[in-house]
Amino acid sequence: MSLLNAWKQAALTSRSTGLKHLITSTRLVSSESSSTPANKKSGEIVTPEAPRDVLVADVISGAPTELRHRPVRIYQPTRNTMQSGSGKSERWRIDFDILPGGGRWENPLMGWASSADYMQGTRLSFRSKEDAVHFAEKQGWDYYIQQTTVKRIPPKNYAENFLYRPSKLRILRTK
Amino acid sequence: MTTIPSRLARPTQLSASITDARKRSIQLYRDWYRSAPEIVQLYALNVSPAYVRHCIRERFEANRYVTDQRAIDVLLLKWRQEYQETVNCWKQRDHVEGILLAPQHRPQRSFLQKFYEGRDEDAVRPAATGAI
Amino acid sequence: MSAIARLPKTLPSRTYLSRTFSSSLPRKSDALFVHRDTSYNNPKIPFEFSEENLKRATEIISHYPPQYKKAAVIPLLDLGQRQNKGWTSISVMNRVAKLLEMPPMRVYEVATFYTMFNREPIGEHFVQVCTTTPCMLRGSTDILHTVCQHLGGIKPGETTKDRKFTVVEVECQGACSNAPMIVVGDDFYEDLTRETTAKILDAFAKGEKPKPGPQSGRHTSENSAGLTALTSKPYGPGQFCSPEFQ
Amino acid sequence: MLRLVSTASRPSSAGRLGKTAVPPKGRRAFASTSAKHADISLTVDGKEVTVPQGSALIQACEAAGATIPRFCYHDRLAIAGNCRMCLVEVERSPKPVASCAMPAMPGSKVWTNTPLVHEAREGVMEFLLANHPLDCPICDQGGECDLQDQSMRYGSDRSRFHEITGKRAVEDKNLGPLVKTSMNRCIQCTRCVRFANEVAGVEDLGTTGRGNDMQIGMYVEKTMNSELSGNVVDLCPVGALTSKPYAFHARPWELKNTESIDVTDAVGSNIRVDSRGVRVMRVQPRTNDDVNEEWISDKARYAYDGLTFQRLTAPLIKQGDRFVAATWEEALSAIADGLAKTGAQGDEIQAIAGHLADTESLVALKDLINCLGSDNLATDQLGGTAPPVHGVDVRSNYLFNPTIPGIEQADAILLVGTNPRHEAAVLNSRIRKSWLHTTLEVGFIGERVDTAYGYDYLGQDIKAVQEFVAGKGEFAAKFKAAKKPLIIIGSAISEHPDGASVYNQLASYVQTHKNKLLTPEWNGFSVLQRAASRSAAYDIGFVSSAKAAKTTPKFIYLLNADEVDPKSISKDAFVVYQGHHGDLGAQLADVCLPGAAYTEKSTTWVNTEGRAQLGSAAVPPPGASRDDWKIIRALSEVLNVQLPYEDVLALRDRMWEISPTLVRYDAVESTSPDVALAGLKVLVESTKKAAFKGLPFEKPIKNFYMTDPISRASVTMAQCTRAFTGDQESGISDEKGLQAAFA
Repeated sequence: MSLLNAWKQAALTSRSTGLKHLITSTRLVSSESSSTPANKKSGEIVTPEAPRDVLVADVISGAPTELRHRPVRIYQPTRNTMQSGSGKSERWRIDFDILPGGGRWENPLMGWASSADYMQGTRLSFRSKEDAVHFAEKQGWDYYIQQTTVKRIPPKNYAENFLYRPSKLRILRTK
Repeated sequence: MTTIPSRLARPTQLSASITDARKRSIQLYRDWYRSAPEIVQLYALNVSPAYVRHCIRERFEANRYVTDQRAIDVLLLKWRQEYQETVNCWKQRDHVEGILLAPQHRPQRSFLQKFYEGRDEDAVRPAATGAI
Repeated sequence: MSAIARLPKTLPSRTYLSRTFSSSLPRKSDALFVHRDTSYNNPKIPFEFSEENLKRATEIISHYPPQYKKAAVIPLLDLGQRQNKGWTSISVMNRVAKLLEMPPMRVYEVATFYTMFNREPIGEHFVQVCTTTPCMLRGSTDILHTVCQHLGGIKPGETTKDRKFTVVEVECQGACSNAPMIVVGDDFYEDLTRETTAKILDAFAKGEKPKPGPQSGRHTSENSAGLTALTSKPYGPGQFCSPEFQ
Repeated sequence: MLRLVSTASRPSSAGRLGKTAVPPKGRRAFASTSAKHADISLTVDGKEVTVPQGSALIQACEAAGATIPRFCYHDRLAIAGNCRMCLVEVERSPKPVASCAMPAMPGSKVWTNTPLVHEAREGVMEFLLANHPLDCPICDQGGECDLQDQSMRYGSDRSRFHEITGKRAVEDKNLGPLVKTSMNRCIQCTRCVRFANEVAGVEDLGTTGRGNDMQIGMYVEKTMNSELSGNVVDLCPVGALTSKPYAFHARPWELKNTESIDVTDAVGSNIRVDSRGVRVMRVQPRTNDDVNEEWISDKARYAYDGLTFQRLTAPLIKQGDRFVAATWEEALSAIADGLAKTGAQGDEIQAIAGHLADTESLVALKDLINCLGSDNLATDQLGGTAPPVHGVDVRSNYLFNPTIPGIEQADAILLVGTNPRHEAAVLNSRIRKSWLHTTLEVGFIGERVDTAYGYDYLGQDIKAVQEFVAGKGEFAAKFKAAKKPLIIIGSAISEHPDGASVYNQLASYVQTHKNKLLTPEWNGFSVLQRAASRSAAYDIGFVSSAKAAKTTPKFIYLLNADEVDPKSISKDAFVVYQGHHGDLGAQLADVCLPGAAYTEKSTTWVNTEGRAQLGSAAVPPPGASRDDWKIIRALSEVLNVQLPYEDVLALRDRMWEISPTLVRYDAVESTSPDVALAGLKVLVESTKKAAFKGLPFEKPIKNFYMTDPISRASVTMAQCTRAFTGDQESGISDEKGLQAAFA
């Protein structure tokens, strides 16, 4: 981690103040992410995660340097409301914001969408947030973690349909 | 022009320490530096050896702050390979001119220029738009 | 399904010019479970409970806790149906909904669920022929045939042209020991034969009301061949008891 | 963008619906199943789980990570128990058990994946498929259909059962221009019926008939008139109810999903924009229990087709009486020339922020106007040029303080001059939910409307407010007795001539009853905004000073402002319009600058609670349109007052400087009671002398379906307007209408 930051701080000294904030916040986010998941039960033995060794992959990957300046979003896609299955919503996903300028246009001949953005179709998915963060850090991408929303479903009971209510009924239940 | 495949080949090597890595990178740089005139001659480039050296220097400077020894090893390997390919004339002229000696820095453009052009910010310039 | 076969079909017939894609035949429901505005059945036709019925309705509603007024929906719909010449028009349903402070749809749900609510006009005499297994074994098919023929060759679910009779097939009415049977209005006519059926219908046609119950001379559902048990005089009090109780 | 999102400030779990209506007296003992506090534990598939008592078995199974197939059960609807797909095996139960209708029992052993369960579900599936048409290839649900999904596992490839007479055929219903029906596909799960009945509050949908002939519909010919009707499309587990505007347009697997934020109202509903190529194909809700649960309004869902019509795609300069397309360079210099020509100085330069302005561009515009020496910043509403009555110094004076999930805790709500049903449809469904399940009492002051829940009508003008404050009337007494009372003031009140005195009355009421209305746990004073940009505008102080408000502007910059009164703009003023649609604002302009719509930019939106959320771009802006803040930044350079930010991150740093809440995404930071009280004090002081005329409060939204340039350009919304806001006279339908029903 410190390695990465040292490199970043040095390499990007020329950038604007905005980026300094950015780096700090990146560090903050990732340090937070390394804490243990909150929903562990108290009885369980929590093994601390092994410190992740971040290899600076972007200097040796040969990926264009432009990529380094494109913030990625790390998030857990929400369940598709059209379906009751929760598929795809357990994984963490990294994707890139579209480019307003050269992102997509309609091909004048066929009407298909063309794109100058080689990352527009890229969508990476990871088992955990930590994996995603690790990958983004390794690639030197600035990232933004979108928090997962907490689902709050009250206990439900079939018998509630038939509960006697002493005051005026506010709903007439049906099937 | 025929070459011996093993010419300039080096076995893969892991640096023992950061000092070792430093020594090896200086050695690599020195090799590149010394063969600059040869590269110019070999590919009949229309530039001076000093320019080649300048470009090489730029490439090395870009990675000056890499401190991860594993990354340095990979970089050393890659650039050693590159060196071998270049000096053995396994490349075409375009590879050398267009990639190795291509200028790294784009001209600075003001916000307004970029805005008028309708391109995205420099940092996120899509490669295929072809704009420099 | 035969029970709800009584409603005349109002679906306009469509001619399909194009080839249909599905290979299996679509099966349309016998009865229409949506309301279509017609000249005789639309929400603009007013319906109001008569004073006497309103009194009865209030009485029925008072049986239930005030917040559960909705429980009175079935008796009230029945009341409305009786007042509205034997059928429950959309106006009747709306009136009941208003009276019970229910959303109208909750009343429609009830009215369409129960087959005894007729949602299309019926004739003066509503003839329901039971064709469930016990009646069928005793010849209800014949009875149904007789009824239909006797009323001028109408089919089950149809009304005679003079709008005097509507015939429908129904499921078991619980009078199996006197099978076959028909229900006209609220009365059961049991132990039918072709002849007695015709007689009953004739009587209704003339405006008379034949005596309900078994038409075979039976009193109730006793053995038609005479009793085989309990033939002797029942013993009186004290008989067969110890002398001190005699 | 890369700002740390604090989880600590999230409101903890609010309103459990478990606390059903339990009035103090006359409660029968056997109805006490609603007291749910203890946890119970049971074993699901050999795994021990602990769930709150009173949970359904299906919830326990889910908690154990077992996936239970279901059609009728839905997390946010009442349990019906009619599809029988969720059968599981319970130890010592002779038959499989429908897990949704069965309460979880302590110590029971449940298996969800045994041969018995599998066979039972296969049987159910076979019956469901017996009458289900095999039209997946032409069905819009294909690819995201529960029946399709589950038949992959539980369906057999052929049926042992055939109706001799053919498959059941059910006539399609006409539910209006939004929901397309194909009733043959219906499996009678009644999710739509329950949704309409419970959530939407339109009790028109029901089931008619019985048995095999049962069908879903309205019985009478009627359209489903609800501002939430689009959600039944999501709920339908099969393709019986599908989206009409989206019909046959795309398949789910072709779409790129972008998670974003809705801007058609101030709730900031979380949405997912599904796009293909450069077009937005549909908008889906995204579950977020803190904001919109699982619903979005029809406007949010269906107004997207307005994004393709009447767009401004190139900068336009007015020459004579027509617009001529120009380059950006020409347009920006035309503005510079125009500004110079009018000679506008200081406060004569005015900026008006519209409903759909994003926070980034608001900040940039405010900075620009301030740099030009003006303080004349207005919001696009009636009287928006004057400083707002509630002031903007304290956030709690203009935000929805108890937060949206907090509504479920309120036990008395007073609505003043607002119709939440149209101003914040999703929020309204929360009030209805609470009204249904608790003993919530609602009071209403304003123009009478159908709110989908019952209310005590107190009056329609300030007199009613005064009487309420004085404690007269039944509702005032109920409100006083309430534990967590809530006052919701509509955004239209601050536009009303009597607004100042209404605020005065209510703020002093809150002050006197602060032990209940303003405690560390509860802030019962709230303002319901209706425009997506308004909270952000107030947060950054996008309001004019009293002095500036009196100046007649000579140079007017309309940022997405389309509600402005053309008469208020003087003839010689130079008007610049920046926005994405050629709506009213563009007609008034001398120069039009094409901006990006909300699906085309990744920007910050602050909702009525003060919750900052980050939208993201799904498709690129059309033509020569640019990100809004970049336009302002570029203009600033042309006007020689260069703004100090070059990229969006630097701009967000500037936002951070103005108010850190603007970049603390997804979190609501509540105002402390002391600060809120101080704010109220200022409010009371400043409005002390306010006079009132006693004019009735009118609802600000006359037509729910058309409130902003996007929805006004939308064909679907136009159809809705025709279908739902016209007269709904039901009478004898002609033959034509009858035919239409069959089509």
